[in-house]
Order: sequence, then structure tokens, then C-alpha cells
Amino acid sequence: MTTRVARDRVTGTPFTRGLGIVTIAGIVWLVIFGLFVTPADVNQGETVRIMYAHVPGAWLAYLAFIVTALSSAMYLWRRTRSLTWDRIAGASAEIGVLFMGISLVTGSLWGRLTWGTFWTWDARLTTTAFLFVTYIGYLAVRNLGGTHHQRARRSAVLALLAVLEIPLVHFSVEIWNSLHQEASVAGNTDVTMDGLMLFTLFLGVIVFTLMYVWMLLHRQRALTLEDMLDDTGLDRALAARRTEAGVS
Amino acid sequence: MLRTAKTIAAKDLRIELRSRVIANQVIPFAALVMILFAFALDSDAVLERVAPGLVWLATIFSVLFIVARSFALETTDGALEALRAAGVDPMGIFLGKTLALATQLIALEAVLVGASVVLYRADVSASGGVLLVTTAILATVGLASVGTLYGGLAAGAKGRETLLPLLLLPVVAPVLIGATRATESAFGTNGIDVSEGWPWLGLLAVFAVLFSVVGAVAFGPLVDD
Amino acid sequence: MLRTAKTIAAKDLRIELRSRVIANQVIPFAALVMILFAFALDSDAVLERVAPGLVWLATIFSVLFIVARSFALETTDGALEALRAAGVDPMGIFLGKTLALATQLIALEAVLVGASVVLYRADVSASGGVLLVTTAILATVGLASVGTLYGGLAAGAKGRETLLPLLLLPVVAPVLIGATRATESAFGTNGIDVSEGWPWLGLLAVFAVLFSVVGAVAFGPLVDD
Amino acid sequence: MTDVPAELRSGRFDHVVDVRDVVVVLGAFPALAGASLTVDRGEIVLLSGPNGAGKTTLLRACAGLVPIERGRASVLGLDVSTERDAVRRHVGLIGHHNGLYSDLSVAENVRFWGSTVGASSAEIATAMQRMGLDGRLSDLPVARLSAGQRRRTALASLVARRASLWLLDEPHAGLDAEGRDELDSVLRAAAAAGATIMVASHELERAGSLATRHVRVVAGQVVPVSGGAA
Amino acid sequence: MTDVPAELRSGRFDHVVDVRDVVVVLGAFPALAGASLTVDRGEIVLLSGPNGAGKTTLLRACAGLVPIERGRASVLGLDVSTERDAVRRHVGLIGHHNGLYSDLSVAENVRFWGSTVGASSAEIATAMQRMGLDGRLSDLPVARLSAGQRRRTALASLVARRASLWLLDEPHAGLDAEGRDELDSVLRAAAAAGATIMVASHELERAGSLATRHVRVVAGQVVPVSGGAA
Ligand code: HEM
Ligand SMILES: Nc1ncnc2c1ncn2[C@@H]1O[C@H](COP(=O)(O)OP(=O)(O)OP(=O)(O)O)[C@@H](O)[C@H]1O
Ligand SMILES: Nc1ncnc2c1ncn2[C@@H]1O[C@H](COP(=O)(O)OP(=O)(O)OP(=O)(O)O)[C@@H](O)[C@H]1O
Ligand SMILES: [Mg+2]
Ligand SMILES: [Mg+2]
Repeated sequence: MTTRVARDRVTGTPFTRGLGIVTIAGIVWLVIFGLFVTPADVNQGETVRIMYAHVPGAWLAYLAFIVTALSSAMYLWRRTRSLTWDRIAGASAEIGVLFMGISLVTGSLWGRLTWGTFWTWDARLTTTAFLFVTYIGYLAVRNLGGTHHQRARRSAVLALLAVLEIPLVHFSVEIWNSLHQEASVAGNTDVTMDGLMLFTLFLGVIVFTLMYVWMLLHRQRALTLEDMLDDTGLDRALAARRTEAGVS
Repeated sequence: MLRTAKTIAAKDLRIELRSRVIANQVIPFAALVMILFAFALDSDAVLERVAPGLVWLATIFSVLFIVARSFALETTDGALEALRAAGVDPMGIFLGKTLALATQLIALEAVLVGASVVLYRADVSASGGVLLVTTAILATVGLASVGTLYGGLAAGAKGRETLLPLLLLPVVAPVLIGATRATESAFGTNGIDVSEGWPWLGLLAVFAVLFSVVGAVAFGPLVDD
Repeated sequence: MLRTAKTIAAKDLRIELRSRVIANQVIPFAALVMILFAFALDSDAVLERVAPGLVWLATIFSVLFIVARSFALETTDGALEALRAAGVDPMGIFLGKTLALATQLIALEAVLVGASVVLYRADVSASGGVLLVTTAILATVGLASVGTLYGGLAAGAKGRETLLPLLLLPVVAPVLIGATRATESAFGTNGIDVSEGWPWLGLLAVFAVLFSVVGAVAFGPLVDD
Repeated sequence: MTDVPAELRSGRFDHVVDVRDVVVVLGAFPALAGASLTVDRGEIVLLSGPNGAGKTTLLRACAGLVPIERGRASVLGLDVSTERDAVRRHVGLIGHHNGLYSDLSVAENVRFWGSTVGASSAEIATAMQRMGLDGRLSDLPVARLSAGQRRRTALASLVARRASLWLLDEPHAGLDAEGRDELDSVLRAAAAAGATIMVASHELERAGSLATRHVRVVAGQVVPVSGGAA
Repeated sequence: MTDVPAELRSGRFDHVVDVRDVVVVLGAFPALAGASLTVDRGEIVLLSGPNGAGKTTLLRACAGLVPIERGRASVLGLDVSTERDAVRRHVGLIGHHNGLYSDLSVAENVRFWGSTVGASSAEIATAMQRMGLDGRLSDLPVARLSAGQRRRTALASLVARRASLWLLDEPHAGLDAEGRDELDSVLRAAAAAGATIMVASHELERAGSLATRHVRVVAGQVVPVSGGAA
């Protein structure tokens, strides 16, 4: 019993430990490729290296928010109303906010170097900021309190609505002719990027994805433990309250 | 459900008629937002160009306050909870409150748009007028739905005074953009043609449909913790 | 009286620390206001020029919501009336609430001004920095005093959700202008020199003194209908 | 005044209220810690007990207003968690708040609450008259009422409904002596007509003489006091 | 517990409360229509009467919370209109609302209200203990309390003050049987120590046994019931 509990109290498993090692190795690889192996860009010079964090950051934020939406949908759709889906949604949103933050910071550093300013009121930048704040609001709603299912229901609805902003961010460069880079990789324009650069970009995406999965597993388990703590607390509280009734 | 919606909307509008909050407080407030912003800008040429944006910005900020008031009515004495306890259809509550909100917003927009037509001597053609009215209606439906949905969500929470604007502002951004662009072309600001305005209505229509449907469905689960 | 002020301010700040409303809700909201206004404008040249204005505009809108929350705490369960009935010095209440409000505002402004210094690459010289800090302090005192005064006035009224912004917005216009101009010169926007900023501080100082004195004196009679 | 719902007549269930080992958790605290209670048609059950014992929570649980963590509760044979909407259509609850709109008049409030549940205007008029709200008061905005007058308005709104199960949380609070008598006679009449009534109250003398049975709520559980097992 | 103020000791006045032909108009309605009442030191006066009669208004008038249109009212020899601040320093009022901050804990609330009037922490601790708020409850945020627990918190905040005149508007509402007894013994002790107490209540049995005198408020006027003229 004690060993089981003790094992339950950590969020790591052999799998996540392995994943963690692979992720760290991937980060090292990415840094070496991003900073040293890839050539400088014709137009952007050395600054292009920021891309290897900036673009995967943005895409993984999208992915995280989409996962949030999907698992929220699962929560609402499945009759069981499993809180696991809700915790995945919450964990994924937290990580998404983190990645979006990485993308915002690297983007504005990059902007400082290429456009000469940290920030302009460009459509892509503005909509990205909206998306970022929307998920801050989502996390605020998750913290409103109430029962776990109340939290799950409220935030699931918000997550399904918030995810609709992603196309707005993605297509913003086309809707408003923007200063920001058009969709050059995922779009239908011809990819004109140097092969090694493209490889490194995809490497970045893969490494960020590993990092995402790794963090998601840990965070989701941490949330499960938090909820479990509430529940074991409940048994103790119930017992305490019952004896109280017996006494009086 | 429609009967419930009617009862709720009638109640909200009666309270509004009695307290005249829109006429006496919100419309002056919205006008002030426009004026204040003009101060911050301090340039006539710029102002004339951004007038349509100001109209919708002022509307959106007014929405924040009107929604706050609309739900303050329901929560100060526990009426929202009493509605739930009485088994009143949440969809009816949503529709009723949205309807009342939309009516109030239309009144507000009529004044703001009207004023800016006059102030900026916008030459609104017949087709521009149609565009303008359609814009206002679609934007209003969208704003009223999303306002009611999020107002209900924030109603029971503590810190709702600040939570509501945080939740509402980012989602209404598309309305701001779409309505502004459509209004610009209706006004002919920057030489934009009326025909360029119509595509923006698509955005507004999608928003309005999305939030009225989601709102009608989700209001119950959200409010009924 | 000062002891009363301290008790009240401590209470308000403790509630804020516990609920983290400023950090989690108001600061993101203020950031959004800046972005929204900027988006409505949609012109880079204009925007860079009005960046300082946007900081203060966002601050002022945040004030509306922070004040609403500050007095919602006092009125939901009749605490404000209980304070009056207990003979607590109204001047102490005013000072305490102003102090708490000012502390929260300073935190907000530090973030907003800091962010815009970075974002606009404002080259703030030492003297510019002094100007900036003085501006923030004076503006904060003014905003907090007038916010508390009018917040107290609106607290008991019905329709206070919409009355408060209507009352507050026009009076804070001088703060908006003064603080914007002073910040512009601290930032060197439009090539304005730092020295040009100081005269605007006069305006802010007058405003701050006026409203803290008037507030301290008039708060009692206003709240104590 | 009280409509007997089809389910009740069909006799598909044993008790109007059937609460079994219900646990309700409010912010990690077990406000109900395994409460069990059955109430039959026509009963007027008084719930008493110390502050914070869980009376309000028990009443709210019967109206499906708080999530039930463990155990099950049914009202008129309907499960309060899964068939909440149906339950609520048969239940009339008055809580610590009155749920009134202060800008509307007394008559408008009662009419609003009546019309949300389809009460006829005759029923509404009767309800107001029974709670002593005819005459001068009926056109006053609620904002101008005294505490007891508000409570009367809320009670009239409740009476205007045809609830099968009345859940009353300290209904006498704020009422004057006459109002208490009026309320009691309304409740007795409703019970006689087939309604079932649960009253949480600290005024044991008053509510005790009204009630047909008295149970105590202590530390989140129901314990019998008199007249058979809870 | 109760400090006798200097004015009281100097005997500059005849009655602790002296209300003469007071008219209070609320929104064009004469909530008090020429009310007269005198209360002496150590008395516990019960105010009863129908809903809307003016009990709340009378208590609020004594604390200078409503404007007096005609007549005059004085407390401890101080005119409630012109010397309002001095009056309020000696008066402790509990109304229909509790005046609590729901984000603060019970202990923080009582401490806050105690410290605004300079109560010592010993007094605050005693007050909480007397109202049964020590133990688990004291660190709970008020948002998590039941109705009666809130009322207890508000009463503890009141008890922590050293008021000379206690104005209590339905203080028993929401309290359980034990809480009522605790409150009554606190009030009796305060009165014995020289405080003067006015209680508006509809629970005539309960408050009647506590009170040393009983007057009725009817249609904005005070009419005697028992024990001498009002
Ligand atoms: C604060 C400033 C910035 C923000 C918030 C930002 C945001 C984003 C976002 C959200 C994406 C994902 C787009 C999508 O695929 O939907 C993205 C992609 C990208 N960004 Fe940025 N960005 C910023 C600055 C920059 C700068 C300065 C550059 C380069 C000059 C840049 C270059 C790129 C590139 C090349 C992509 C990949 C485009 C694609 O293939 O789809 N970004 N950015
Ligand atoms: N703002 C107002 N405008 C008009 N009339 C008012 C207003 N406030 C109160 N009244 C009226 O004043 C009268 C006295 O109210 P008060 O609250 O003093 O009664 P009360 O004796 O305390 O009644 P209760 O037993 O119900 O608490 C009531 O008839 C009420 O309708
Ligand atoms: N949000 C919450 N978080 C934690 N505990 C809560 C919450 N709400 C209520 N409680 C606790 O639940 C318990 C039951 O409350 P309830 O309101 O049902 O009591 P009650 O019997 O109605 O008391 P009273 O006689 O005072 O009205 C109380 O002890 C209270 O502290
Ligand atoms: Mg209760
Ligand atoms: Mg009263």
C-alpha cells in the first residue's frame, strides 16, 4: 500500500524519463544545428536562427490549444464525464500559453533585429496577442473554484470557443496584408527555404513536440494528484464530520 | 422557451425603461470614449479617418458595462439562482437577456453611428445605408450573444467586475474589426467603396450565428454549476 | 485617522493579494485595451506616435474596473454602511482606499510603462526616467483619489455599473492629457524634449492635490447621504 | 392550489423525497456527510439543527442546486442529478435570498415569477392577497420595501407557483406575527391539498407547531427527533 | 466590556435615548411619522410591530443614518443630526446586512471591525469565543460560511466594540438555539455593565423574555405595550 502510494505520488514513469532524455538530447541537437550548422539567411543574416524557436513555439502553441479543445470536447461528449479529459485540457492550455509566450518573446526579439522594433500593430502580432490573452482568461476561469466538474464544464465551453481564434491568427497575414512573414512553410507558396534550414526547422518542431508531450504527461499527472489530494482529503473530512455528529 | 425568453426580455427592458440607464448613462459614456480618444490622438486628419473604428470601440466598451449591469440585476438578490431553482429554461433566459441587450445596443449604435455620420459629414449612399444597417444588426446580435454568455459565466464568480472584461475583450475583437471595416466602406472613409464592405459582413454573420448558437446551448451548463 | 487609513488599506490589499485580481485579470485586460485601440487605428505611423497615450488610456480604463471592484467589496454585504454606522472617520476610509488603489495602480503602470519602454525602444535618459517616475506617481495619486471619491459616490446608487464610468471618464481627461504629454517627452516621441514634459507635471500635481484634498473633505458628506 | 403531477398520481415511487447517504462537498468541505431522509406526501417536515449543520445544503440538494458527490437523492421519483429540470418544475424553493428585482414593483415581481412557471393571473392575485400585499404595497418598487415586506413578496412569488414540493429555508425570518400566521395557514392548506413541505428553521416553537414531523440536521447528517425514524 | 463614556458619567442628560416626535421621510414616504421614545441606561427595550412599521428606520435614526425631517433625537445627550460622529462612536448597530468581507476570514473580519474602533486583541478574542467562532471556523473565509455563521461573525464584530448603546435589528435571525442563548447572555451582561440596548424583533417569545420593556412600533409611531409609558 505504502509503496503504491509512494509510486503514485511522483509524476515520472520510465517512459517519461526516457522521453525526457530524448527531449534534452533533441534540444542539444537543435541548438547545435540552429546556431552553428545551418547557414545564415540571404536576407536576414544570422538573425534567422531565431526562427528555429519562434516558429515551433507558435505551432506547438496551436497544437496545445487544439488538444485542449479536443479533450474538452471529449469531456463534454463522453457520457462518463471523465475528469481526465479536463485535466489534459488544462495541462495542455498551460503549456500552450508557455509556448505562445516563447513565440511572442522570440518574435519580438526578432522584430527588433529585422524591423527595428519590438512590436508593431501588425495583424499577426495583434491576433497572436489576443490568442495569448484569451488563454490567460481561460486559465483564470479554471481557477474560479467550485467542484471539479463545474471547473471542467465552464472551461470546456471556453476552450471550444477559444480555439476558433487560431484560424484568425493563422490567416491574419492574408486577410490583412501584414508585415509579418506569410505562411511560407505550411502555406501553398513554394518553399524556397534552404534544405538544411528547412530540416532544422522541422527538427525544432519535433523537439518542441517531444517537449510538449513530456510536459503534458507530467503536468496532467500533477493535476491528477492535486485532484486526488482533494478526494483523499474528502474521506478524512467525511470521517471527521461523522464522528462530530456522533458526539453531539 | 420563447415565452420564457419574452418574459425575461420584457422584464429587462421594463427595468431599463424605468431606470433609463442607456439613455442617461451609457450613451453619454460612449460619446465620452470617442471624445477622450480624440484627445489622445489630437489630430483632425487622423480622426476623420478612424471615426468608424471609434464608433465600434465605444460600442464595445459600452457592452462591457451594460453586460455588467444586466447581470448585476440578476445576482444582487439571487434572482439568477432563483430562476435556475424554478426550472426556468436556460435557453429561454439566454435568449431573453440577449434580446434585451440587443435592443439596448441598437439604440446606442443608432445614436453613435448617426452622430458620426453628421459629425464627419460622411456621404452615405442608399447602398451604404443598407450596408450600415446590416452591419449594425449583425454586430449587435454577435455582441449581445457573447455578452450574455460570458456575463452569465462571470456572474457567480468573485472578481467578476474584472473577469468579465478580460474574457469579453479578446473575443469581440473580430466584431470590432469586421464592423469597423464595413462601416468605413459605408462611409467611404479613405475612398473605400461600399462594395468592399460586404465581405466583412460574412465575418460578422459567422460570429453572430456562432455565438448565438453556442450561447443558447452552453448557457445552461455554464450558469448551472 | 491615519490608523484608520492604515487598517482600511491593509484590508483592501490583503483581499487583493488573496484574489490576485490585478495580476491575473487587470494587467492582461489593460494590455488588451492597448492592443484593441491600436487595432482600431490600424496605422503604424499614427500608432508609434500615440503609444504613450495608449498606456494611459489603458490605465484609465483599468481604473474604471478596479474602482468598481474596490467598492463592490464594500457594498455587497453593506460594509460601507457599517463603517459609517461605526463612526469610522470618512477621511480615514478615503485615505485608506485611495492608498490601496494607488498601490495597485502603480503595479499596473510599472508593467504597462515598462512594456512600452521596451516595445517602442524609447531611449529613456536619466532625466527622462525621473520624469517618468514623477509622472506615474502624480497621475496615480490623482487617479486613485478621484476614483475613490466617485466610486464612493456611485457605490450606493442603482445603475452604479454604468454611472461610475460616466462620472469618472470626463474628470480624468486632464490626467490622460498631462500624463500622455509628459510620457511622450520622457520617451522622446515626435522629437519632444524631456524638458518640455515638466510643465505637464504641474497639471498632474494640481489634479492630484485638488482631488486628494477635495476627496478627503467631501468623501464623508458624499457617502453619508 | 397545488397541482398533483402525473408522476405522483401514478404512484411510481415510494416517497416524495428520498435522500440516501448523500454527500455534498462545498469547497472541499462535506456540507452533507451521508444524509438520509424520506418525506411522504402531505408531510410538513421541520429541519432544525446548529448553524452550519447543512440544512440549507440539504434543501438545495433536493432542488438539484448543489452537486451530489455520493449517494442518491430523488424527488417525486425523479433523480435530482440526472433529471434535474423535471425535478425543478415541481419544486418551489425559497432560500436566504429573495430573488427579487428591486426596480420592479411588488406586483411586477410576483407576476414575473408567476409567469415563468405559467401561473394564471388569478393565482397571482390570490397569492399576493394571501401574503398581505394587496393595496398600497403592490405598486411600490421592491427597493422601497422593508425587510419583511420583501420576504412577503418572495413568499407570494412562491405561493403563486403550484409546486408539489416546497423547500423553505427559514421562511419566517423577517415576517411579523401576522405574516407568520398567514404563512402557516398557506402552508397547512398546501399540505392538505397534497403538497409536501420541508421547512428549515431555528424557531422551534413556531415551526414545531406547524410541522407534522421534526428532524434534526447535525454535522451533515439527519437525526430523528420525534415521530418515527427519519 | 462596556465603557461608560464621559458624557454619561457627567449626567448631562436625562435619557440615553431621547426621541421626540421624529419624522423620517424615505422617498416621500413617512417611515417615521412622529415617533417618540425614551430609553434609560441599562434597559433592554424590545421593539416589535408589523412589517413596514418603521422599526428599522427608528434604529437607524438613532445612529444618525437617516435624515430627521422633524422633531429631534438625541443619544447620550448628543443630537443625532448635528453631533452625528460623536453619537456613532458610542453606538453599535447591527442591521439586516452583516457588513462582512467575504474574501477575509472570520478572524480577520472581526479583527478588522474591532480595530476600526480600537478594540484590543483580547477583547476581539473574547468576542469571537463568546459567539462560538473559535476553532475551525475562525480561519475560514466568510464566503464559505452558512447564514447563521455569518450572523455570528457580525455579532462578534459588534460585541468586540465597547458600545454604550446597542441597536440590534433582528439580531436572532439565522442563529441556532445555542447561538440565541449565547447572544442573550452577552446582551444581559452588557446591560448589567451599563449599556443600553434596543432590539427590533418579531420573535416575541424569545426577545420578550430578554427585554426589560416592550414597545410596539405601528405605522411610524411608538405605542407602549407593557411596563410603563414609552
Ligand atoms: C512579436 C512579434 C511576432 C509574433 C507575435 C509572431 C507570431 C507568429 C506566429 C503566431 C506564427 C505562426 C503562424 C502560423 O503558422 O499560423 C509565426 C510564424 C512565423 N513567423 Fe512570426 N511573429 C513575430 C515576429 C516575427 C518576425 C520579426 C519574423 C521575421 C522577420 C517572423 C517570422 C516568422 C516566420 C518565418 C514564421 C513561419 C511562417 C509560416 O511558414 O507559416 N515572425 N509568427
Ligand atoms: N426608499 C424608500 N422609499 C419609500 N418608502 C420606503 C423606503 N424605504 C423604506 N420605506 C418604507 O418605510 C417603511 C418603514 O420601513 P422599515 O424598514 O423601517 O420597517 P420595519 O418596521 O423595519 O419593517 P420589517 O419588520 O419588515 O423589517 C416601510 O413601509 C417601507 O415601505
Ligand atoms: N463554499 C463553501 N466552502 C466550504 N464550506 C462551505 C461552503 N459553503 C458552505 N460551507 C459549509 O457548509 C456547511 C453547511 O452549510 P449550510 O448553509 O448548509 O448550513 P445551515 O445548516 O443552513 O446553517 P445555518 O443554520 O447557519 O443557515 C457549513 O459548515 C459551511 O461552513
Ligand atoms: Mg442555512
Ligand atoms: Mg426591518
